[in-house]
Amino acid sequence: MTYSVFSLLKNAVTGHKNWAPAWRDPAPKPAYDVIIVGGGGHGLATAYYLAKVHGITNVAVLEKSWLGSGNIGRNTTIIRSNYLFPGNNPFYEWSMKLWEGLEQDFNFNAMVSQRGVLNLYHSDAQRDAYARRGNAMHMHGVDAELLDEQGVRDMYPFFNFDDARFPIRGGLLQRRGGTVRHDAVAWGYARGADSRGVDVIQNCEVTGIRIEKGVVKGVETNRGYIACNKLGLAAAGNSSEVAKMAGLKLPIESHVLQAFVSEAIKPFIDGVVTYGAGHFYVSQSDKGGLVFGGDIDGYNSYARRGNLPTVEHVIEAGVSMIPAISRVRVLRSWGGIMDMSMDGSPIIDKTDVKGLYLNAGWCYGGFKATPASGWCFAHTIAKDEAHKLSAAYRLDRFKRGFAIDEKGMGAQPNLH
Amino acid sequence: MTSFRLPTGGLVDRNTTLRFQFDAKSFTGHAGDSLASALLANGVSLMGRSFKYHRPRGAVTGGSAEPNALVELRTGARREPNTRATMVELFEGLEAKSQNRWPSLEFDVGAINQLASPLLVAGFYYKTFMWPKAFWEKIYEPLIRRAAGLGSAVHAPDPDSYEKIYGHCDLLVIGGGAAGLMAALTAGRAGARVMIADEHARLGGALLGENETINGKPSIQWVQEALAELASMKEVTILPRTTVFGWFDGNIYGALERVNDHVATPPEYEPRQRYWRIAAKAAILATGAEERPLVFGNNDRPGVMQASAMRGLANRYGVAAGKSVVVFTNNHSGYATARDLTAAGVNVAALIDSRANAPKLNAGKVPVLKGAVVSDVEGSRNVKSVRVVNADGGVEEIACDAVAMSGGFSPVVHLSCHRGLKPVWNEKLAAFLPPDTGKELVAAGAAAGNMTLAAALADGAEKAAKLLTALGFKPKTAKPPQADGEPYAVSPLWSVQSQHKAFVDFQNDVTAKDLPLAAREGYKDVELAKRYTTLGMATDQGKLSNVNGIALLAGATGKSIAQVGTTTFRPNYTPVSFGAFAGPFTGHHFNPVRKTPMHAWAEEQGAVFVEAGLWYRPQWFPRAGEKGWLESVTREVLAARNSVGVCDVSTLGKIDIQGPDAGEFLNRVYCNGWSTLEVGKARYGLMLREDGVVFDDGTTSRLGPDHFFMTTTTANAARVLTHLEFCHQALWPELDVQYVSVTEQWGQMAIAGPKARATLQKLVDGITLNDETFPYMAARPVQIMGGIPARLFRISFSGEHAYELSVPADYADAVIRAVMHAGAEFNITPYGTEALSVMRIEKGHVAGGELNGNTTAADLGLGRMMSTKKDYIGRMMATREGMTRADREVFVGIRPIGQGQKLSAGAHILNVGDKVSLEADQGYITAVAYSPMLESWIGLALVQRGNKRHGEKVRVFDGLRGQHYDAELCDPVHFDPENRRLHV
Amino acid sequence: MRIHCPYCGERPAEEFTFQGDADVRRPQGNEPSQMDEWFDYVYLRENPRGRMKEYWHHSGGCRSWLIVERDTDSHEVFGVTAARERKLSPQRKRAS
Amino acid sequence: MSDQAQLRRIHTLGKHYVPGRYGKPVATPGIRISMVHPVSIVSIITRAGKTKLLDAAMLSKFGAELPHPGGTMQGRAVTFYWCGAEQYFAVATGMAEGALYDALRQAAGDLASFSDQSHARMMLKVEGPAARKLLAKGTPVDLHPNIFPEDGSAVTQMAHVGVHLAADGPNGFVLSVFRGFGESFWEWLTSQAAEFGYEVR
Repeated sequence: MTYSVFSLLKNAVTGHKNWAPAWRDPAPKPAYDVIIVGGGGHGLATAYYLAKVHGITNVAVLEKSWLGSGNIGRNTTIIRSNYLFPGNNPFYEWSMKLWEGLEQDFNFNAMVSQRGVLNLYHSDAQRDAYARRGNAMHMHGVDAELLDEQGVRDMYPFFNFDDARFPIRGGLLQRRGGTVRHDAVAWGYARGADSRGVDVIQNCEVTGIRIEKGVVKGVETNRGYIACNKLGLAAAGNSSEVAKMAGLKLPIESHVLQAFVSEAIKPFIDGVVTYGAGHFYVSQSDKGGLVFGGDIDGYNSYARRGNLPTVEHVIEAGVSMIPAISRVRVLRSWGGIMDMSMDGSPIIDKTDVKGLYLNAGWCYGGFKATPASGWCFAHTIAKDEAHKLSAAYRLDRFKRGFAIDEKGMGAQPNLH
Repeated sequence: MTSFRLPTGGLVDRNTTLRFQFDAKSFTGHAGDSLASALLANGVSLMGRSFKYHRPRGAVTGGSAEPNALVELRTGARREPNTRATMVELFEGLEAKSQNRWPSLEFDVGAINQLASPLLVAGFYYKTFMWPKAFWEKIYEPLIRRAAGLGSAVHAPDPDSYEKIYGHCDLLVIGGGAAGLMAALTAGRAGARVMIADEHARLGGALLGENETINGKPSIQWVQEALAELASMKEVTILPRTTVFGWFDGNIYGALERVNDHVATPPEYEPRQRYWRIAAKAAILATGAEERPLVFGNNDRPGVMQASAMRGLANRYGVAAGKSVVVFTNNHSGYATARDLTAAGVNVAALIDSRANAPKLNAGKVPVLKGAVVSDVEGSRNVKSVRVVNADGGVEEIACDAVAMSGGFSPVVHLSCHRGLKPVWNEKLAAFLPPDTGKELVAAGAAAGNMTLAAALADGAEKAAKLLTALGFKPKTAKPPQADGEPYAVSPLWSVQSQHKAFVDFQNDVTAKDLPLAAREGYKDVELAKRYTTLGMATDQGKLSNVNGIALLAGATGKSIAQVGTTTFRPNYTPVSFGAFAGPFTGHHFNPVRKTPMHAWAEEQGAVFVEAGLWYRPQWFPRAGEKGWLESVTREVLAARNSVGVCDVSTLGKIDIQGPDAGEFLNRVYCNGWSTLEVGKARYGLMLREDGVVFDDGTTSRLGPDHFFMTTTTANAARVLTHLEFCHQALWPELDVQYVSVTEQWGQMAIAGPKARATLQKLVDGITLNDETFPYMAARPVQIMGGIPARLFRISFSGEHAYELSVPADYADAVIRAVMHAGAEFNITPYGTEALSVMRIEKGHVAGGELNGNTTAADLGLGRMMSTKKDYIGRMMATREGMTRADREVFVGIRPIGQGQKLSAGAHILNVGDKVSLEADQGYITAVAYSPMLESWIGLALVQRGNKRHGEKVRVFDGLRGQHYDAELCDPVHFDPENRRLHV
Repeated sequence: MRIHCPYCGERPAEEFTFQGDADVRRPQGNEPSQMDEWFDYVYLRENPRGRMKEYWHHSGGCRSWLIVERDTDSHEVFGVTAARERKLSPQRKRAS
Repeated sequence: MSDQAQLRRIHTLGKHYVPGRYGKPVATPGIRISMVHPVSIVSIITRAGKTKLLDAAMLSKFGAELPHPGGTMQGRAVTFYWCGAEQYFAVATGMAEGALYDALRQAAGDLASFSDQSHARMMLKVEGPAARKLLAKGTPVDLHPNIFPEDGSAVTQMAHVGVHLAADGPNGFVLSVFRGFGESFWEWLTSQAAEFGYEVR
């Protein structure tokens, strides 16, 4: 049943009793062509594109908890493609293109809102760095504008221009950037995959990976053994623990990133803004809550919750950027588990084990990459070769010395 | 509903009159009133509009769980949206406005949403607004955003100040009710350091609203005696108006003290709010229990309140919620409301007890209907009557103007679940109890399921005594105070067959039908149902709605409540202002300011300052008549190049390194060698990260056989010291080396130019400066100005004949003035970071722009510095294929082609004729400057195989700033390539 | 989160800076044949969900580097020793 | 050092340091703040294996051994504050430029590494009934009299600035920060002292 104002009206008449479930709740079959581990955004998108683009539908997505319970269900919903390096920029721009057509593609209103992403800068050095990034975007046909202080003041006159410790000198603006209702992305992809025959199986935790003579055979789960020809790992927040089941040690440390929402208020700030002199970024959801965050806590964690020093650090930056939010109240804080990689860029690649594919290392930038990650991981699995757009995201890039280090912070995950 | 002030009773001070305004209408109330009680005292029950359907709403609670009565408190820059009228202490001149309505609270256009409510069920927006695509940003979303949100925040800076403070105690007691006071008394009497916090202005908790007796006296009197005893104990800190909002690792609690929210404006010198971070050895969770609403038709009308809130209105505020009340309860506590209201002279038309087998309980002369339910309230802006379905199915209408409902009590478990544990369902109490949180945090009283006063008092004392004993105290276990009061029993009633909409989450308008709809569409897990219906996602975070919602979801999915479980409890228990978390560290105080010892002198010279990390550094020194910074900077460069210039370089990191293994230590952290450096000489050093990329650079001088003086870049000073500490303590603890920051012991100034030596000669005692006595890279202690101990380094970043004079910081101000005096005859000119940058670009020295965290030593043309004779940080990883490949972007000079053509940093380089694309990218410009010496713009860049392409013409792409131009790659040393000026 | 610094006593986490896994040993020698060993040291991490040894720096206090044994799921801290006091354990085996 | 005689050492606060009564006008100020300047400060870091010899040298030369971690030792005209693993501050007033540094090197030149820090830090005394509550607005160190000893010496942070903090009498503390942060730290400290009423001496 397609979703539209007409199906909504038709069902309103009958008290909404006849809506079909958005996805089935199937028991696992004994075997599949492809098994995806992880029913988050990337796993579900991969299954969706395997079915839609590659016609591979004998697929199962195994989620250990409820679908979308990972980072897709707990992020600050920002989408953008303002990346610097050739290994990143085209990939994230393709993701933006997919976002722009996604709702019509999987017939689910994920509220893709392109209200602009503005990165503030506070020094000549930062201006030059954003100029370098903006020019790289232009060279790939991606929209970018370099605003001076007046340009920022015109957009957000209530920012702190007069009493700032690090005065706002301008910003890099990507108008096509914005936000998306994160849960709806998981639900849209799940519904789209399920409607094409993919089994989305919740409460099914992978406990072991069976490999014989270097070839993947299947997975042990809490609901029995399931065989497969190809196995795609997309378990962000648990990548190392799952990869260990296949004897893989990854260039990743898992960290907690806290995010916050304020009480819902009338329209206060229109687009997404990131602070350049401290760790803070903010946007206002369609329900009116200021959704904001800043930096990871900095220590390894799987606890999906953080501590007060980071809360203070983020909010000191927030109030210094926007003095007017001082009296607004912080309603709720939460935490997600970030796979921080050794260069701040992800991994979409084959592995030494035949038929085993890895999608991991998204740091805190995984949400915006969801469509392109699904597209490229589906291609990698279907064709057993890297997609052109994700060719740089090789697992062995660190050993060969081809890090994609946008921040230039080196081999320490919590600095990216 | 016509609520009114009772002639007598309540804890308000009836001799005081406080004037206040609500939606520009004036009223009066008493000291001790909340805004909500004062409004109700004046017959105002309509206080807000719900989020989606804009239904008329009144106060439903008496405390911080309030979902409906939210107002914009105060005006102008102090306006606070979404403030709970039930928690606002009335003060003279208070102004409040209702929210989320247009044009007014009484006539809100938004209410038409109720007509469309059949369409606007849970999750409707996921199924529509998708066509036509462009409409989303242009029409649909702007409409949704304008309708969303409740109160509106002001766009002006906050005039009030906020404070942060650390607290330490043996026992933190969270909640000042019966159990909390007993816990604090037990601990205080045992001599422990106690902090007791309560969110209300007066401690006493539920006792403030109840009519109970302790030791034969009214409970309020017992509360006063307990508080007096606690106040007399030196080691006890009482924190009223303070919410413990979060429990964090290390048994650390976040608490917000509303120091001055109960007055119009904070008194001078005092903060509005104080944010506590309390480190407690142990804590008692004495947060009581929250009364659950019942789910029946129109249960959201103004006048329908929690039964405990309605009796609290009478007992605490002397206000009657209505003239004729119906009590609807599924547990014993409803009877107390019937008794208290009757005693206050309010007519209680009936008590509806849904339990057919309910025991005989004292309802006074109020008629009790057992096994009956209220199916619907009739009336829109207020209650007119209730439709009652009796045990035998018969229906009757009972006129009334207020309904007191009680669906049982949910212990306030929140804090105990902030660190990953889940609450435990208790079938008998029909409630979730706190999980076992060990010795750090122990629930007591109603929060632990002890629902009677006597049990709460005993439990508070006992739980505190157990914790104190574990901490080594010897608490006396006195007999707990004696209290009567009814036992407690409940039998769950999760929803009632109704004709009208029955609400589960009042603020987000989630109705009883939305849960089965979510389950039907596959959103079966409690977290999926919450997100799909927005149950519990409003400003009250499900305090009233979550358990009812979970029970309805259980019914819809055929699971037990325990199986459905709860969603995640998260800080903050109640919302906390941004300002409190930020404290004083906002605006200009966001970060500390670091000034050099010559800052005052630079100000006198008219310097324009720029941020350099936490430091401020002079950027240039404009003079009257100069038309912009370029003119000032050009003058400064020419003065230094042609005569002499002085520049404050105190912000460089300076690290004293001593000990027998100091030399070996340098060898292991720098990629170049140090054993051959003689005493009295300096050497340029390059430091790598372990991944082989360049980390930092600077000169290090040898002042003695085992005494080195290292300088680092300003930006990396702290990171380099931390790196040295790691390398020594974690990698090579066997080395006998000591190092400490001396950055701030020395004020340091560069004196550069042909007249530098002549200038310095006037100040230096006992040496005739020349190439023998002070050759290039000399570094030695000297004495200046008749006695000041200093250090002189002949090092040059500008490429000029230059020195860096370093003096103990307290003398720096006097010394730079002496230097200026000595150089006056040579027209000595102060120069700032911009001129320094021009000169270093002219000389092709690398700096921050080139040390971008991805460049190797070879990329920067410094490959030959990498020793092959010793191990050092980064050596191995620097040999990887990708780090040494031929097509890496390397350091090169660049000059524009064409007269007057400028260069722009951040522009990219393309081969002439190549189509613009990322694949064709050859590199980028890292730094640019106008060179007065070459009378042209010059720049430095990182370009593929740049060192082999000197003289090649390239295309510069700066699309971001709408410019494309031709340029030529060249030797990065633009000026005086033979360095003749260094040695003149 | 509170860490008991061996020198300063108990201090809250904001006085410390986390670096990473402390159960790694810098290889001796720079032979090309040792690239795998170096790659394991610089880039690969166990990243356990549970107890691990971590490098923390008491940057807001006595500036000592500490080895903190902590659980990455519960954040419970089990023990703290000064890095300089560590008897360097024998070379850890690379993952099989 | 004749010329230097008229060249007084200028402390980092310069004209910002103005004695007087400030903040809430209460009868007796809750806080008294004074500047310790000029002052001689030398950092001492023991060399490997030289702890005992260094203690002996310090005892003989200055009448006090070096303190245990978190402690302070009073010597003849010099105070030793613990400030890190095998690391101390030697502090004295009334000594000529570089004199304390020279005396220490002369007494124990190869037993420890010494660095003159006399100009590197701004040192303040903070006393009064509200001193502990004021400092609790900055440091997480528990300064309760039963916890922070009479000879307590701690390295901590306050208002994003590194601080060395030591007990100084029953209700007093001596603090020092990097001089560059002097003015900024002073602004924070005095703003937080305002509600108690404070006197600058």
